[in-house]
Amino acid sequence: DERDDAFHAIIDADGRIEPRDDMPDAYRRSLVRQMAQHAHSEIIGMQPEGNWISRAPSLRRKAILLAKVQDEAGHGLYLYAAAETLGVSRDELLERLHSGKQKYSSIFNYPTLTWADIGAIGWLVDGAAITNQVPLTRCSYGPYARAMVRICKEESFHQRQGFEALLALTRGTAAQRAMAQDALDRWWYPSLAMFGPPDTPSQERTATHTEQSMRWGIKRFTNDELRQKFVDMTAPQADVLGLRIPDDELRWNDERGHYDFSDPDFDELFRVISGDGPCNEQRMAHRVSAHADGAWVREAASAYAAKHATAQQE
Amino acid sequence: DERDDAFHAIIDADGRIEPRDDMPDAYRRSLVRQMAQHAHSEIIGMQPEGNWISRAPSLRRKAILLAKVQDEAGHGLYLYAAAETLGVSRDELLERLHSGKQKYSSIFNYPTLTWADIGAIGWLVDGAAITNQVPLTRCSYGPYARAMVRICKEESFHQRQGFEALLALTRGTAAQRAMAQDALDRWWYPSLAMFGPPDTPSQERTATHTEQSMRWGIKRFTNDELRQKFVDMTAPQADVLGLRIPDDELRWNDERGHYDFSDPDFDELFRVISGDGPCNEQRMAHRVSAHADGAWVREAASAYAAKHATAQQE
Amino acid sequence: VSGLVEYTLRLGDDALILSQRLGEWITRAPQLEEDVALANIALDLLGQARSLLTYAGEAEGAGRDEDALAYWRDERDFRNVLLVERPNGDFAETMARQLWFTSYQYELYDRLRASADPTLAAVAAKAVKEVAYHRDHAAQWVLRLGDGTDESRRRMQGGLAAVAPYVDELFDPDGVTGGLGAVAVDPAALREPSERHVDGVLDRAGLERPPEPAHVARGGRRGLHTEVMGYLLAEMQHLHRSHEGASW
Amino acid sequence: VSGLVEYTLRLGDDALILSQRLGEWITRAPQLEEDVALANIALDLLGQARSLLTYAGEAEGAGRDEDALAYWRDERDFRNVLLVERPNGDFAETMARQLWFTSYQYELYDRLRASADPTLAAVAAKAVKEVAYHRDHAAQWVLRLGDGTDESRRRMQGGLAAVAPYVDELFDPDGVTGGLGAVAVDPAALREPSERHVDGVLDRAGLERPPEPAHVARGGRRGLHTEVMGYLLAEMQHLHRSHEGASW
Amino acid sequence: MVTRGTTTATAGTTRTAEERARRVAADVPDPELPMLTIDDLGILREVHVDGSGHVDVDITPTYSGCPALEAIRADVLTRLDEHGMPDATVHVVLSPPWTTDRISADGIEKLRRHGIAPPGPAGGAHGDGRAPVPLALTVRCPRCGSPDTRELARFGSTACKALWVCGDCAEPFDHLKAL
Repeated sequence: DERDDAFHAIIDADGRIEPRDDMPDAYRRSLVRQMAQHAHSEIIGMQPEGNWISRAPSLRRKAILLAKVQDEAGHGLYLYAAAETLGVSRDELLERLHSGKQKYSSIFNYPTLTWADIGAIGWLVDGAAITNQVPLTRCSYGPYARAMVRICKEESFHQRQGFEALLALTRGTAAQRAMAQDALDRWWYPSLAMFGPPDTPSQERTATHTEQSMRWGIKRFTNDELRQKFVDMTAPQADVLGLRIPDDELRWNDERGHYDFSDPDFDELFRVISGDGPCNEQRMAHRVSAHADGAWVREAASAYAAKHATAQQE
Repeated sequence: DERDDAFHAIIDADGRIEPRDDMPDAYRRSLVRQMAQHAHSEIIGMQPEGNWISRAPSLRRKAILLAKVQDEAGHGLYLYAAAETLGVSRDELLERLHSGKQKYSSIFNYPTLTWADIGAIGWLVDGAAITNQVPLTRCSYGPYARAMVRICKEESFHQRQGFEALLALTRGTAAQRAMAQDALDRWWYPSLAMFGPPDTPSQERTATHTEQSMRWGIKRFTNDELRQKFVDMTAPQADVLGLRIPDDELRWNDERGHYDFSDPDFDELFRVISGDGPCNEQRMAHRVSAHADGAWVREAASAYAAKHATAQQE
Repeated sequence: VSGLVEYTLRLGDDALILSQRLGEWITRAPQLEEDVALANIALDLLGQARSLLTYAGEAEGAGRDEDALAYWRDERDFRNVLLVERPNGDFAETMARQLWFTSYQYELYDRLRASADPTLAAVAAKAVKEVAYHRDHAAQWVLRLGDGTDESRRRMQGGLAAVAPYVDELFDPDGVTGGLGAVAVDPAALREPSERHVDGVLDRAGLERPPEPAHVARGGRRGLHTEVMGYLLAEMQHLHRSHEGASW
Repeated sequence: VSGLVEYTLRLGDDALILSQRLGEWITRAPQLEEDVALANIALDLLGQARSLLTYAGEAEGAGRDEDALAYWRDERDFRNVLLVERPNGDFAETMARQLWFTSYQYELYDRLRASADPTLAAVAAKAVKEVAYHRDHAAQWVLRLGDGTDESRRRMQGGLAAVAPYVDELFDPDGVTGGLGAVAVDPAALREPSERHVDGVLDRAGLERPPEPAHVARGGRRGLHTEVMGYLLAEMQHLHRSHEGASW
Repeated sequence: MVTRGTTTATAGTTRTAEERARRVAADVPDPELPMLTIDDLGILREVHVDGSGHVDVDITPTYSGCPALEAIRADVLTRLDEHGMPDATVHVVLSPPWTTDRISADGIEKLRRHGIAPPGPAGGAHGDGRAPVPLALTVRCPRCGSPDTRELARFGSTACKALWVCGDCAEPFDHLKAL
């Protein structure tokens, strides 16, 4: 119909869909799911890092970590607000998170076992997130694209701080260097898995899903393209750090102009997504209990607001 | 009457009153109060020491501390059972503790701030307790006297271990020595206060109470006599440790054949007894919440016992 | 230890330990806005603590930097008031603590801007603006909880009672501040304006001042802390102390 | 690290960390008898841990004693199963953990008495009698809670479900035990008798085996712990590490 | 932690010295049950004196975590020193494990006299090492001898004791558990 045509005209011209524009239901649903998952990832992602705030090894690092976790909460807020432009409330989205209907990035189902994990998360996980998100600054949905601009800037800063935190370790004592290498060993493949399953045509549903998203301009590159970008960016940084990426296949391929590397264990990825990760239960239990414990506070705030709105009207 | 005469005949002959003997109500009430306070002190006293089990600085010290706290729980159990021979149940006594009707030794309302406090409690607090309790092994009430025999033996071992723990510190590093002296500085006067108010005739109610208890053979020495015994025993031990008792008046008096010393601040003692101590509220809240949290367990145990008693009868 | 060092450590330790406690709220706050707000306040306090501890180390002249002072002092050497080391309790108790502490700290920094010591004056001038926000944040929540639901009112009243024994210590005068003349601010002088602010908030919230507590807790300024402090420090210091001499 | 050292550390760390957790119950138990019993069990485990860590240090030959191994290893070097580091939960969850762990440990020590290594055999012969009491203690409570009140039954069932993801790791076979021949006991061989004992207790208590958990947690034997472990170690090690080289 | 074999003393002087050393060590009281010696309790194992006069004493803990062992070690060394045998080592041996069967007849009688109900035989229950926790069916009150007693707490103040109470004289008492 006419409204569909208007929508497709904007998409085809690489323009921006805005909240009040007409859009197909499937587009809206897809966006809601994607933005919600992104928002959920920001707030669940606070847990593995928040785990080290009280134990940070210097006041400077404690301040950097506090600021970073604060940013993530802020990103979560911002993204829920952006999703609300699509007509779905934060409460609804949180309810879908808590009931397990919506997911968050599986990377946060791994534990932070040492301080070096904080550096590794900044360097690798934020690095992968940025690789995923920079193309989304050109996403077809205006509010999401603009959110991505802002968030990517802050995440680049986080990535740099993560890298520096690891650099301090690799230039430090033998124990610190070992800690850094151990963190890289544990976080490397989970980070590669952040780009999702491979682009094999055999997995048709996923491929179709990706294709549709790319047609709509809410995905700009395939999973494997993004994964390659990430490895190409990260491998030389590991050299600067003096750390060894735990992949015997990893080497520069002059012909391709890219690094060759081994894929992560996608079976593990699917297992972790479907609940069988080291921290799935812990992360959800923590999140749900914080939400439940805070219910009386939110109720009080609503009651207060209602009373005073009434009072003003009287 | 005749029963009173029998009771007094036993008391006058320095014999033992046994559970099934007749005894005046006032004697029974006095004993219940004294034994209950003693039992309460054992279980509340576990808190300041239990505070360091998880943080003990060596596995050997951790084992010694665990064993000691276990002993105290065991003494509490034993004393409640001994008090039950007077016709009052443990539940009733705990209820009186939790409601604040019965007291425990005020010494446990001070916090354990460093590891050295564990040594100081063993040396000083157990030392004072033994000084108080050894005469009670000749107490007129049989079950209490025999409980004291057994408890004093174990507490002597605790006192020795406390002394040794401090000795390890005073023979250790400068930081350890400072820790030991600091603990002595904080625990000295509270330990002296464990013997209660001074024997001045001006405090008539207390004096009368003491006199009555002495006539009944449930107290054998006055507070000041016990306090003197304790100082005479402890002062030379401080010399062995190489620690300074924080009392400028403390010196050997050849004429008296005793150490001279300054009294503790009895006003503080009364304040702490009446609730104004650093940890009164904390100790009671901890105790009451452990009891409340465990209610469902005790109920389950009772229900199980009842079911299986019924089942056996059927 | 000079009076200036001692005084600066007090200010710095208050900020550091409260920052540590507020940081524990992160990922546990009642709503996402509060994760942000409490992290923000914790970060402001940490910033103040870093400036103050750095300055204390310089004034001491023994080569101790902010980390040496934060990570290598033992419990008996920390100078914070007991109020800031209290466990967070529920959100109402945390807000009760925030109401009192920010009221005190605001009045303190406001006067310390005029300190004869230029560093303390500069730290205070910057911090007072941050604390104005913290104070407002606490007041807003006390209003909402006091005038929200029955449960929130009950909890808020409970929070006020729980922190009551720890309030007086904020205003304890002693020789250290007295001996510093125009460098320091007499804590006793902060009582009246702080109480006025708190009373004003409680009035508006329809809350009652809790009854006088049976015990007034003090001792933090002399390093006599509560039993929770050792656990807080063990967690905070363990990693740093495990790698003596390392840089991070 | 030799297989013997690795194996002995596993046994020692299981005992040490569970002892640490059980020690947390003291002054918090549901009744005084349990303060005594849990302290007693914690003490037995600590004694086993001390013998085992001492022997691991001797076998390693690098001069590390029990304290060096307990206090100076970092999280990634601890070899205990994840089950023993779990927070205590309520009394039912602690008893569920005790039921599984004592069933496992009893069967383990019973076989280890015949170890080709005389020290391990001696430790096991001594410890098996203690663990018999621990196992009985756990069974008695699971019976009482399972067959007590509705609430206790619900909680006991919840406790069993909470520990279920951590049970399998106890019986994981691997190269270390395999390579030690008659010195070690194959953990896989302990599964059947342990499960039989647990099932027997659950049957008598009228309790159900919880459903298969979505995730089976493992990794402790390779030093991959849960996030609670770092806090446990910070608390346990802080004082010792703060005074390097001191004797206590 | 080592299990040491026995060596046969050949010289008569060594045997005499050994007997003397054993008598001295045997007199050391247990720190927690001071009415019993470590010999009464069966904690004292071998005592050897070598040609140079060096004394080796083997002791064994009643349970793995027994923190009194250090005190016993110190007390044995002090006593030997007081009796002119300063050159001594105390070894802790675990094997064979201590059982309550090792308490001497004298020790059993002393326990009873001091109000502690002695253990029943452990051998039956533990003989094959597959140890069901032994049931103490007939613990008699050490004060009045009544069999009407009940267990109050299986774990008592020290690891080896349980707390019982007498139905006749109402008094609580410790019972040393068969181990």
